[in-house]
Amino acid sequence: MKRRSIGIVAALILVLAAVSLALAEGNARKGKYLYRSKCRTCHGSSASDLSPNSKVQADWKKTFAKWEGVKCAKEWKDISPEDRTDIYTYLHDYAKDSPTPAKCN
Amino acid sequence: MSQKEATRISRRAFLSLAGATAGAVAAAAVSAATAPEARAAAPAAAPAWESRYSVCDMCFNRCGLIARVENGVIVKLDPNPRFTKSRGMLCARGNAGVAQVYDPERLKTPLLRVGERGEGRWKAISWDEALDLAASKMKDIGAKHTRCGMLFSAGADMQSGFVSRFAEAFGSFNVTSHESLCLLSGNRAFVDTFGDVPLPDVKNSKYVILAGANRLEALVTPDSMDLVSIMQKGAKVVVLDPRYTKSAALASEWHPIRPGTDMAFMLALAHVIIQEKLYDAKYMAERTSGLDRLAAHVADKTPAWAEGETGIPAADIQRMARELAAAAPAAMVYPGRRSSDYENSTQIRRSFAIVNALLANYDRPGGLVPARPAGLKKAAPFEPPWYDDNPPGRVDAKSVPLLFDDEGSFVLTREAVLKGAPYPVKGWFVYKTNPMATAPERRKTREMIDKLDFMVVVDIAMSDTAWMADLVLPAPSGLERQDPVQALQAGAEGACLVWRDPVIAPLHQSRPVFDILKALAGRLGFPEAFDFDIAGYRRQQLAAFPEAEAILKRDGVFYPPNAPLGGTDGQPFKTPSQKIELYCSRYADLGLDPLPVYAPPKPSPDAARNFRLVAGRSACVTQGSSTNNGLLSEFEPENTLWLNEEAAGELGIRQGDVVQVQSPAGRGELRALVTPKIRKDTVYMLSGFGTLSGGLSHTTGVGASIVELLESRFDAICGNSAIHETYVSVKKKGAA
Amino acid sequence: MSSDIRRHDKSDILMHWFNAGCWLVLLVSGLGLIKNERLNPLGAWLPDALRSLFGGGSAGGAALLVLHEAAGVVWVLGLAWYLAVNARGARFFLREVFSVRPGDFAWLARKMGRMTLGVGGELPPQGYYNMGQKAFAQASVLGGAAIALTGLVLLLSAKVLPASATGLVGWAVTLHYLAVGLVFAGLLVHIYMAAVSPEERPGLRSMFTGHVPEDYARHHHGLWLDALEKDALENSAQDKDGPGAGENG
Amino acid sequence: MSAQKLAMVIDSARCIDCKGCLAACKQANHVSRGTWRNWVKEAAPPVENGPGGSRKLGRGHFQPGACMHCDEPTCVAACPTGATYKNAADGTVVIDPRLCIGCGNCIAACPYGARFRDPEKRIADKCDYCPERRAAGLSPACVDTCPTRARVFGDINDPDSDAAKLLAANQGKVVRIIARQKDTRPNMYYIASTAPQGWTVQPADPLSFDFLAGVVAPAVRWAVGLSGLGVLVMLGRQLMAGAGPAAGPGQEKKEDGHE
Repeated sequence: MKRRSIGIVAALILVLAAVSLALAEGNARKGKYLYRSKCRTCHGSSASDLSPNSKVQADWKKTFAKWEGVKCAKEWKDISPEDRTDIYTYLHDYAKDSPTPAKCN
Repeated sequence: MSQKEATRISRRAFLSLAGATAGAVAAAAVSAATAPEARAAAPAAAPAWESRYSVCDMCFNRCGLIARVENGVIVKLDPNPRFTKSRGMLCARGNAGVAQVYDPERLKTPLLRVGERGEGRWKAISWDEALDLAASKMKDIGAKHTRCGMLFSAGADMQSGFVSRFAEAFGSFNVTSHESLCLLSGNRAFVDTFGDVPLPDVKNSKYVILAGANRLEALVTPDSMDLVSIMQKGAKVVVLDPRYTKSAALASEWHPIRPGTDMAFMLALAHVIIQEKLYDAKYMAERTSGLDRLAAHVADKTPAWAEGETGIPAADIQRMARELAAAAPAAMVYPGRRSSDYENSTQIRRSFAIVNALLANYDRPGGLVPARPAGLKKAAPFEPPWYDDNPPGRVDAKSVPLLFDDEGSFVLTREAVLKGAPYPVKGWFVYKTNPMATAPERRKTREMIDKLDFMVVVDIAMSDTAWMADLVLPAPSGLERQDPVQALQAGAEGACLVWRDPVIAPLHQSRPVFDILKALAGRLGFPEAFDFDIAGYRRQQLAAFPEAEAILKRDGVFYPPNAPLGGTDGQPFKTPSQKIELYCSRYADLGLDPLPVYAPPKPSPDAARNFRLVAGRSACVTQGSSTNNGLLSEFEPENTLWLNEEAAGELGIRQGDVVQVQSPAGRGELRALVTPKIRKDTVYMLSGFGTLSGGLSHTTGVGASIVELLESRFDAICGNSAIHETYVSVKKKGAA
Repeated sequence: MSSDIRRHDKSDILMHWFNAGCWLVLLVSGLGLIKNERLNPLGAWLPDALRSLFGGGSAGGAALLVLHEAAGVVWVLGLAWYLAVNARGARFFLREVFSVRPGDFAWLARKMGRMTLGVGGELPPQGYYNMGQKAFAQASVLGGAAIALTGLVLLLSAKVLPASATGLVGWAVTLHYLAVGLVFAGLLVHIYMAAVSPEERPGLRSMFTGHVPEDYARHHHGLWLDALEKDALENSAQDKDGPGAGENG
Repeated sequence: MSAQKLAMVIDSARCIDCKGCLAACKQANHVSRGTWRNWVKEAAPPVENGPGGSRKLGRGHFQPGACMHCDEPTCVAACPTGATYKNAADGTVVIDPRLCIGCGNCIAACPYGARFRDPEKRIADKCDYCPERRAAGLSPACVDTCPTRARVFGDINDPDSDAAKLLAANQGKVVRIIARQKDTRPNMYYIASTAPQGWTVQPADPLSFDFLAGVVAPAVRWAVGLSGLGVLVMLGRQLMAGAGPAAGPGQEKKEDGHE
């Protein structure tokens, strides 16, 4: 009995620690706002249609690790690092293989 | 003597029946004209009605229907034969849609509370007053408590999406849906196993295990109809349920499983399938991950072990595992819908998902099939604002490891509002959902409402939730509305599209929630978020199908081109490993059990509370939303407590006695239904009775409220309400 | 010959023919409403024929029922009106009809014997009504009351009475049928005696004129005439009881 | 060609007791609260041996039904006005609401309990296979709405109808529910299974109707007959005695002498 409750506490601590592993650190909600205002202006109309669902988490991670290489790197320069983290968090946390995939229709 | 007579009659009746067998077909050829009293009646005239398509609004299934309208009055609702998702049917509730429209107790005007909460004193006010008031209260709350100080809750409705849109435009993250009181545990488990929530293709299945799903009473189209059809064609349907439901009665096999032990059954199935190598080894290697770990995990989960847990004989479990595997991939453990049973429901449903994975039935006829894209376009895009003063997330965020961000958890949101932490929530906008009657521990919902500065409810009737509000706004029924296009999924047949046009003008002063939200958006300074009408919205939704509008008008339903099954073959699953995760790596990362670990159901902490209370459905009512319906209340006039006959005998309770039921959450009094149709350790009652509202004459003061009794437990992983965790005591009223 | 004696006043005459007319309509329409193998008095052709006269099939039956109900209401209201405007006459009528004298039964037996078989003894003298008339009138009054009451039940059945009233309605049907049947049996004799049999010609005439010849009165209603003459001698004033009895022609 | 014979063929094994047919019927036919034109009966589930000597309920069965539109309807025989009759055109047993006087004879006369007196319409009511809907080319409401297609309807004299096809496909398996007390030759056909059984009742005439048909009607016939006979005899004597007015009054005159 006692061992079990210790187990639960341990699990809870692990959970709190692990959330950061599964989810990125920025503010996904602000990221969604920023993504819509800064990226969606082109992506979906003049540029390729992009949404979190377009890639798996690993791909988003790769993309953002080397963002200087993307086609629209010129536009990315105007985005502050904090904002970029938020956008990354949004795209990553709602990626195709995320725990909460963004819904399509 | 009369009893003797009756026995004799039935025996004789049986004999004449047997005799009739041979004669019946011959008799069919005899002309009626030989009857002596026969005369011809004048042929009846066809009714002078107009027929208009709509979509049923009596539950979430959205069955296509044809409204027969005479002189502006709906006289009958008939099924739309072109609507194949429902197999062209309309159930008792659908038929009772007319009674809902013309319910004399419908809300007629905006009402402002003038007495104490729950006292029932209201003042009719104009729409302008009502909207001005709501807008100014919401503005005040936003200014004082940040925009997230407003909570938005919407039920399953074709306009509910507009409520979420409004919340986003207003700036609040706090949206809850009915789903967290219903099915999210199952969704969680399947997303974490398959990467999506597949649908059962019952129609083509040869073997279906319904574990707890009462699909012949809790109707889901087309699954319920298809279950009957496939059984007639020789498919096997196994029901596990502590209650002899109608599904149990008609199933090929029924096992009165000990409540809370479904996972033991599933692990034993997995044990047999793996032990006897009844799976498709190539498929498992290519498409799944973690088979070895699963095999080790279930190595000791033998049928004999499971028999001890579930009460189902080991030989039966072994046989079912073999039968299931033999029928695979046209076989399934039905994923279920209402899945909010236990605190470990996500893990229980994971065990369902794992057995399905072992059957290699994903995207196969008769198995579990992915929802097919319906091709609807996003309509009326807008730029939601950002408020830097807002808190970082939902009020219930991070209270469990894997909350669905769009749905949240009502139970956990309620806890947060009660605590005022992590931040205060002081306003509540409710559309067509009724937590006072659907969320466990009604007392707590009541206390939550007391914490609020302002609560507005938009609904068609004075629900218990509306009864507690400050402002109540009358909505029209689905039949009086124009609604956007919605995609519906029907197993292997894929998606179909429906919309609604009003079949009659809105009654009384009712206004659709879209109009209400649009008016509020204007008053609150973000009219651009609702700068469209529904007709235009629908045109944008259907941009990919220029022919759809005409077809929807002609047929009441539009079938977009659907890809055949098997389209996901070779495609990665939307999981971190890109495979079906028998072993859930995400859970491992989060410190959760990566394989479902069985724990026997917790015994009652109180010896006096020796019955587990389970919830369930009748095919005649949709929880609390239709028990007050004038027609349906004839089928379910009151709820009773199902009590096993042996247990009743021990308690001295006879048929129809009023019993007192008590739990830590509350108490209730209702009549006992003494029956062999339930296990001795379990009691059951229907929801939707024992209401509080003065606008529900068929249910207020009638029966007992299940949410008064249920404790507010929740799923440890996704926060879904866990409604089978409550033990109750039962005694005859007046007994010591 | 002798002078006429006043026997019926205008309301009596009106009432008689009103009653007769209603009976005709009600009987015919009523016959058209009975349609059942075990009840049809003359076979199914009769209701079928009547229904076809009234529009055929169900519609004809329905029309007959409406007519029957309307006529029934008119009939009951007419009787009620008569009771109200000529209460004295009604009282006289009822007293006369229900007062049976010792010789009456002998009269009836002998009369029936004489009329049918041609045998029977001397007929004792009769009052304002003879026993045959009295018997038919009694049946008409009692039967009429039963018909009116049961008819009212049937009229209200599908309009007012609750679902539990089927027992009452069923018995109303039975009694309605019985009462009409019995009165109708008497009616045949009444019509024969009054309209066909030559001996009652003056009686038939009096149902139009109100008067009977003194001879006729003496022969047929001797006791009545005796009483009239006695009254006239005693107070040579108007008789208080007999309707118009004092107005000797 | 012979007239239609409308009938219902019920595959009761498909019935899930969802009560869709009951609700549809009520709505289509304005049947008053508390009364029903159709039904679903539930068979008491068999008790079987479960694990460890326990008892377990076996396979259940539901039986949809309604007026069986019999070929020898006891209700028709009991109706005093012909309001209830067999429609020669389509074989249905119908009620003419305009002729029904609410006597209730037909209710007791039905062995299936298919009839009731509607508390609001105050007359006998029962299933009529929705004639208005049929006129509009639709199935009866219960059939149209049935989620599992347990109720099938059609003209069984027409081999192309759904009902006739279902009958033909199940030849030898078709049963009817026949009251022990009286075979009214019902036109409701069940495929294979009809549990529960033994629920039919003795078709009985109310005492008032038995008395009417058995005692009153013959008595009235006798009374009217006798009276008619008497009139005929009197008429005969009158005619035989000669056309002159002498006969009758002459006799009367003799009596005058008495006075």
